[in-house]
Amino acid sequence: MLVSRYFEETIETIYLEGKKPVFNMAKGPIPGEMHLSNGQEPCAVGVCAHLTPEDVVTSTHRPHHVAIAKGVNLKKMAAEIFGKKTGLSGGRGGHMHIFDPDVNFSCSGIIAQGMGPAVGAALSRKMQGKEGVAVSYIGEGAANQGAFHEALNLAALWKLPVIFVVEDNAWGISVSKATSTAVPNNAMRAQAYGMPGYLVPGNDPIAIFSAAGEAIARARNGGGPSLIDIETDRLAGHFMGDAEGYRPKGELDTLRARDPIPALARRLESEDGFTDADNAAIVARARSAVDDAIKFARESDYPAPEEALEKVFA
Amino acid sequence: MLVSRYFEETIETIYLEGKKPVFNMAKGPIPGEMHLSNGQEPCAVGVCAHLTPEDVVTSTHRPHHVAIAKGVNLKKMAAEIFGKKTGLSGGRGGHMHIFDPDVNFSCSGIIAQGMGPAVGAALSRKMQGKEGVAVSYIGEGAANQGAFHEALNLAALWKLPVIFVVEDNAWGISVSKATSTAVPNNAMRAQAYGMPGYLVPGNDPIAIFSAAGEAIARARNGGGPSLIDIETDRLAGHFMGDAEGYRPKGELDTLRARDPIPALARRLESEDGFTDADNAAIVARARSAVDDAIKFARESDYPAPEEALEKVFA
Amino acid sequence: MSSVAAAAVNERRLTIARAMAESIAQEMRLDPRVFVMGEDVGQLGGVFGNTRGLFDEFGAERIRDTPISETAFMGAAVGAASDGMRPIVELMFVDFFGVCFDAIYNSMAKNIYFSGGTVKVPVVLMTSTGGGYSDAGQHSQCLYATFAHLPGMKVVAPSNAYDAKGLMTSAIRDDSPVIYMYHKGLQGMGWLGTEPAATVNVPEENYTIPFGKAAIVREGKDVTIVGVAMGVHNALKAAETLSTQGVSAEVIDLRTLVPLDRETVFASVSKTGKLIVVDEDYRSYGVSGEIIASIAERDISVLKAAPQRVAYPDIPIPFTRPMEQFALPNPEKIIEAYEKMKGRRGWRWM
Amino acid sequence: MSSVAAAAVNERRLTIARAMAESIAQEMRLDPRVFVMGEDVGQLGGVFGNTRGLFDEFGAERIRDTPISETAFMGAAVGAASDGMRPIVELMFVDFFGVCFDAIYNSMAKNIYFSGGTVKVPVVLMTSTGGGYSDAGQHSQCLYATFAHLPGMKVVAPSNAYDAKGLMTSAIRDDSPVIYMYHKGLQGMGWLGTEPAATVNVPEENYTIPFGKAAIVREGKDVTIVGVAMGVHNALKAAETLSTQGVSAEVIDLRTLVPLDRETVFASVSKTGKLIVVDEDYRSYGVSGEIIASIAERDISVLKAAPQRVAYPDIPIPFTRPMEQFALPNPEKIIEAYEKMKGRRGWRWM
Ligand SMILES: Cc1ncc(C[n+]2csc(CCOP(=O)(O)OP(=O)(O)O)c2C)c(N)n1
Ligand SMILES: Cc1ncc(C[n+]2csc(CCOP(=O)(O)OP(=O)(O)O)c2C)c(N)n1
Ligand SMILES: [Mg+2]
Ligand SMILES: [Mg+2]
Repeated sequence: MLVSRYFEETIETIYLEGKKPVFNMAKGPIPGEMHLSNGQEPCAVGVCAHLTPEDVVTSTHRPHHVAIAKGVNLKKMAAEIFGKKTGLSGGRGGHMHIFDPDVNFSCSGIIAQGMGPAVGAALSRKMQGKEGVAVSYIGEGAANQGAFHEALNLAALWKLPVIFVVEDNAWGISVSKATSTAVPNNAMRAQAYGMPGYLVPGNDPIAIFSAAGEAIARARNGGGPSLIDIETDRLAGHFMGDAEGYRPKGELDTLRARDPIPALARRLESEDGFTDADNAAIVARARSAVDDAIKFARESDYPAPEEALEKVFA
Repeated sequence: MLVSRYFEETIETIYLEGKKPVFNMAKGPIPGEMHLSNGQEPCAVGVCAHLTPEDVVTSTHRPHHVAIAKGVNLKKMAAEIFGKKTGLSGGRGGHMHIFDPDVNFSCSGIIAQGMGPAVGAALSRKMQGKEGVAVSYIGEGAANQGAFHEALNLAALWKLPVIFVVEDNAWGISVSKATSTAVPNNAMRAQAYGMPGYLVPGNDPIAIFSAAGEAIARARNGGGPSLIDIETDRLAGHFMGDAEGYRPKGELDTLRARDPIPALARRLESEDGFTDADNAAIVARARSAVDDAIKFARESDYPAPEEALEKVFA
Repeated sequence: MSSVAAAAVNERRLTIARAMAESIAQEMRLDPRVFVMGEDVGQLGGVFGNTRGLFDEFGAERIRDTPISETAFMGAAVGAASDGMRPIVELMFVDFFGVCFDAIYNSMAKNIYFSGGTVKVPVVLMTSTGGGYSDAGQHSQCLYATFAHLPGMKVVAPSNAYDAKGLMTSAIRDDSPVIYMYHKGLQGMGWLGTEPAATVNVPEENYTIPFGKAAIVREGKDVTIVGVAMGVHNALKAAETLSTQGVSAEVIDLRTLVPLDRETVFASVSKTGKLIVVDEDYRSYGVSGEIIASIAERDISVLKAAPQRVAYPDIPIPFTRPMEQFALPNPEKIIEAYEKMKGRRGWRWM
Repeated sequence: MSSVAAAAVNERRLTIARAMAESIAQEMRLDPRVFVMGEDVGQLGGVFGNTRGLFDEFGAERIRDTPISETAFMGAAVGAASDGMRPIVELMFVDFFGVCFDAIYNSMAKNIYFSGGTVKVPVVLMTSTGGGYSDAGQHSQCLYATFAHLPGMKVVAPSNAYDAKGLMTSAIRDDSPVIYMYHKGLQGMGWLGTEPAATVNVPEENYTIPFGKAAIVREGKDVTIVGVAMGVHNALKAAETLSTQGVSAEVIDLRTLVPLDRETVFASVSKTGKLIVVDEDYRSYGVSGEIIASIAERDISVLKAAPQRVAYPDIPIPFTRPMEQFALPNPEKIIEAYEKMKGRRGWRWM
C-alpha cells in the first residue's frame, strides 16, 4: 500500500509539472489522462497478496495500485507512464495500458473490458492444466456494463478459476452508485450466476485478504469463480484535473479521515506491536523503490518518433 | 393462438414452395431465414391479452406470434414476409423486421437488441406522462447477452413501466439452456436488479396471463419493471431447414404431445364447457383471417427494384 | 450565412462546447420532446462541456445521467425516438462505440428503412473524437469513416463554433439519426489545449446549417485541400504558409461526411487540378480514399497531379508524445504533400 | 502454388466450408493449443459448416459451444491467446460485430501494440459475410472496410476453397489477430445456394498462402477488375462476357485486405490503364474508394480512364428479392462500368 501511495503522490506532483498556471493535459512530463488510486490500495493488496506471478490479473483505467501489488516492474511501469523507450511497451501504451507479461498483468481503458480476457486466461489454464487463477478488477460503475453479465455467466458456466473484484468507490466519474445501480451492492448479483458473492465493507485490507483468500483457494481447487465486492474510497478526483464539484460537501474530509493507510498502521500498532521504527523502515523502503523507479523513468530516453510504426503486428 | 398457429403452418407450406427437391433458402415465394413460433403461442397471447395498441412491444427474430397477439396488421405482415409492396415496410424489412407503428410493435434480428428500445419507449411514456407500458420479448439464449443486464438495470433504476418476457424454449439454435446459462432459470436474475421475477412453467397461457396481469398492472401503476420467465416449447426447428440433429431422441415427440393448443382446448372443454362447435367457430375465424392475409400477400405486387434506394432517411 | 458573415454581425465569441450547449438549450426550450442522456452529462455538464449549464436549467429528468450502459441507453434512445421523443445521447469518447454499436448501426441507423419510413428515429448521438494530447489508443481516435461507411446515419463534424451551433440545431430537428462528432482539440476546454481558431463569433439566435453543404473556408486556385474538423485547421495553416511561397490553396471544410458534398470538392479540383485530403482518421479504407476516389471516378482529366492524402497511419494511436505527434497530420505534412506532387510521375503543370 | 496449379495436381474438390474445417482439423492435430469457440460450432458443426466433423474428433473441450455472449467470448479469446492458447472464434454473422466490437478492435487488435510486442494475440476470428438470399439488413452485410479500416487486424476473404484452406492455415499460425471473412454465397452450403466456381480442388496436405499477395486469377490487357470473395466471381463472369466482345480483362483477387497488395493492382493497372473495383460492401468510405485512391495517389498517369466502382449502394440491405438483387453487384454492372468508361470525360484510348 505504501509503495502504491507514494507512487501516486509522486506521479501527482510530476504530472502537474508544466501544467501550471493553466492546467492542460497535453503538457508536462506526463501528458494525457491520469487516474490515481489513492485510497483504493486495500483492494489491490488484499487480493494480490494471494497471487503469484503465474496468476493473471486484468485491471482498469485506474491500474497503478493493482499493478504494483501484482508485482509489475515498477521501473518499467514508471517509464511507460512517462512515455519512455524503457517503458513496458516503449511508450506506446501509457498509464491506461500497462502490460507486463512477466507477471501476467494487463489492463484496458474501456470499462469492464478486462473481464472477458480474464475469463479467457482462466479457460486457458484449465485447458492446459496449468496452475493459476485469473483476477479481474472493475469499478462499481463498470458493473452495469453488459460485459459484466456475460463474463460472470461464462465463468460460472465453465467453472473457471476467475475472481471478479469490484472496487466500489461509490463514483463513476461524477455519477454516484445510487444514480447508476439498481441494487445496493454488486455482491448480490453473484446469485444471478450461481456463484459466491462477498461484500467487504470498510475498505479494510485484512477483511479483503480474508475474503479473497477463500475465493482464490476455491478457484485453485476447481471450485469455480467468485465475486468480491469491496467498498473502498477514491481519495482523489476521477482523474487529475477533476474539480469534483459533484461530491457532497464534506465527503472528501470524511474519506480522508478514514484513509486506509494510517488506519492500518494504527491497527497494527495496537494489535501487533508495530512500532514507529517498523513503520519508518517500511516507509523508507517504499520511498526508495518509488524514487528509483521515477529516477529511472526520468533519465530514460524517449523513443524515436518512427517507432510508432512498429509492433502493430506480432 | 390459433391465428398464429395457422399463420405459421401456412407460411411453412408456402416457404417450401420452390425449395424442393434441393432446399435453398434463396428460392421460392418466401426467401431468406424463417423462424417459426409453433408452440410458443402462450407467451404471446398470455402477455399481450393485457395490452392495448398504445402499449409498446419489441420482439425478436421469431416475431410472428407476438406480432399477431399484439394486433399487427396481418395482411400487411404477410405481405411483408412475401416481400411485397403492400407489406409493412414495402418489403424492405422482411420476416425479422416487422414494424407496425399503428400498434407500436417492432423487432430486431439481433439477439436482445429490442431490450434497450423497450426501456426507451417506457422512458418516453414516463417523460411525456403518456399511458402505456413497454414489453420486451427475448429468448432464454438472449438472456446471456450483455444487453439484458444493462436494460434490466436501467429499467429498474429509473422505475420504468417495462415488462421483460423471456421465452425459454430451452434452445438457442443448437445450444441448450444448460450449455449456455449458469443458473436454472432467468427469473432468479431479476433479484440482481431489485425487480420482481416470475417463473411460469408449463407453457400455460392462463398462468402466463395471470403473471403478466400482475406485472403489467404494477407497471401501469408506477411500480416499475418486472421480469417474466416462461418455460415454453419450440415445436419447430430453429429456422426452417434446421434438421435438429442436436435434439435428444424423442424430445420432439414429448413436446408435440404437450402442444399448448390442444391442451388449452381440452382444458376449456373440461373447465368452461367449451364445445366442439365453439372450437370449430374459432378455428374457422382464424383460418379465414390467415387465408385472407395470405391471399392479400400473394396477390400484391412486388415493389419496383429502385425503391430499394428510398426510405433510408426520414 | 457563412462563418465570415457571421463574424461581421456578431461579436460574441463562443467555444464549440458552449455553442453546442447553447443550441441544445434553445431547442429544449422550444421543444419539450428534446432531452439529453449520457454519462456525466448532468451536474458535471459533460466531460467535454457540451451540456454545461443545462442541468441547472432543465433538471435531472431532461438532462439525464446514465449508468455506464451504452448498449441500454443507445437502445433506449432508439425506443424513445420512435415513441415521439427527440433524444440527444452522448457517447463520451467515440472510441467506446464498440460496446454499443449494434444499437447504433443495426437499429438506430436502419429502423427507418426497416419500417419503410413509417418510423422516425430523431436521435442525435454526440461523441468526442481526436487526439493530440497523449490520451493513447482507446481515447484518441476519430473513426469518421467507421460511421460514415455504414448506411442510415448522417455524420457531422464541425470545425468551429459557428458551424457547431448551426449543425447541432439542424441535427436536433432532423428526423433521422445524426452522429455529431466533435473534436476534443477544438472544443475550447482549456485543459485539453485548444485550437484558438475554432472559437469564433456565434449569433445568439437560433440558426441551422444544412447537411451536405461543404464550406469553402479559403479560396485559392492552385491546389484544393479538403478536411474536416481538425483537418480544416491544419489545412488553413498550411494554406497560409503556402501563400507565402506564392501558392494559392483553396481549403474546403466538408462539415458533414454523410451526406457528402462531392460537388463542391469536384468543382474546386476542376479549378485547381490538385487535391490533398487531410484526415486524422486512419488512412486506409477511410475518408481520404473516398474523397480521392469520388473525384477520380467522375473525371480524372481534372486531376493535374496525383492526389495526395495526409492521414493517420494505420497504427493504434501511441501514447508517448514523440510518437503521437509524429503520426498526426499537421501543416508541414500538407506542405510536403504539395511538394511531393511536383516530383511525382503523373504531375503535369497546367 | 496458384489455384490453377493446385487443380492440376489434385482431384479432390472441396467446398470452402470443408476446406476451412480441414485446415482447422489439421492444425488442431498438430498443435494442442488450437481450439474453437463460438455459437453452434459444436455438435451442429457451425451454422455455415466450417466446423463440421470437428466436435466428433476433438470433443466439447476444444470445440466449444458458447452462450450468446459475444463480448465475453471475444474477450476470452484475447485472454486465452495472450496466455498461450491459439483460439479460433466464430462470430456467426459479421453483422453481429456491433455487440462485441470493443473486445475486437480495442483489445484483440491493439494489445500487441499496447504491450510493445511483448504480448502476442494469435486469434483467428472467422465470420460469415454477404447476402443475395434475402436475409435482410442484419444478416447480409460484408463490412470488409469496417474491419480493414481499423489498425491491428489482418483481414482475409477467400474466394475459393483452395485459398480458403491455405489462408486459414496461415491465419491459425499467425501470432496476430486475423479476421477471416467467408462469404455465405461461396460457402458451398446447398441451402444457401452457392457459387459453383468456389468449390475447387484442394490438396489434402497442409499448405499456407501468404497474406498480402493478391492473385491474378485471369490475365488480360485492356482493363483490370479487382475484387474480393464474391466480387472475384462477378469479375470473372464479366471478364468472360467481355472477352466475347474482344475486351481482355485482367481479374485480381485481393485475397487479403490487410495487408493489401497495392503492388499487384498497380502493376496491372499500369498495364491495362483501366480499373474497375467490385465490392459487395457499402460503396462510400470503403474498399472501392481505397483501391482507386491507392492507384491515383501513386501515379495518375497510369489511369487512362476514370476508374469505376461497382459496389453496394449506401442503403441498408433490403429483404425483398427484387430490391436486393437490384442493389447487389453483378457481372452486368461490371460490363456497364466498362462501357461507361468510354463515354466519360477523362477516358483516353491509349
Ligand atoms: C465503455 C466505456 N464507457 C465509458 C468510459 C468512460 N469512463 C472512464 S472511467 C469511467 C467511470 C468508471 O467508474 P468505475 O467503474 O466505478 O471506476 P472508477 O473510475 O470509480 O475507478 C467512465 C464512465 C469508458 N472508459 N468505457
Ligand atoms: C448478437 C447475436 N448473436 C447471435 C445471433 C444468431 N442467433 C439468432 S437466433 C439465435 C438463438 C437465439 O436463442 P433464443 O434467444 O433462446 O431465442 P429462440 O431462437 O430460442 O427463440 C442466435 C444465436 C444473433 N441474431 N444475434
Ligand atoms: Mg467507481
Ligand atoms: Mg430459445
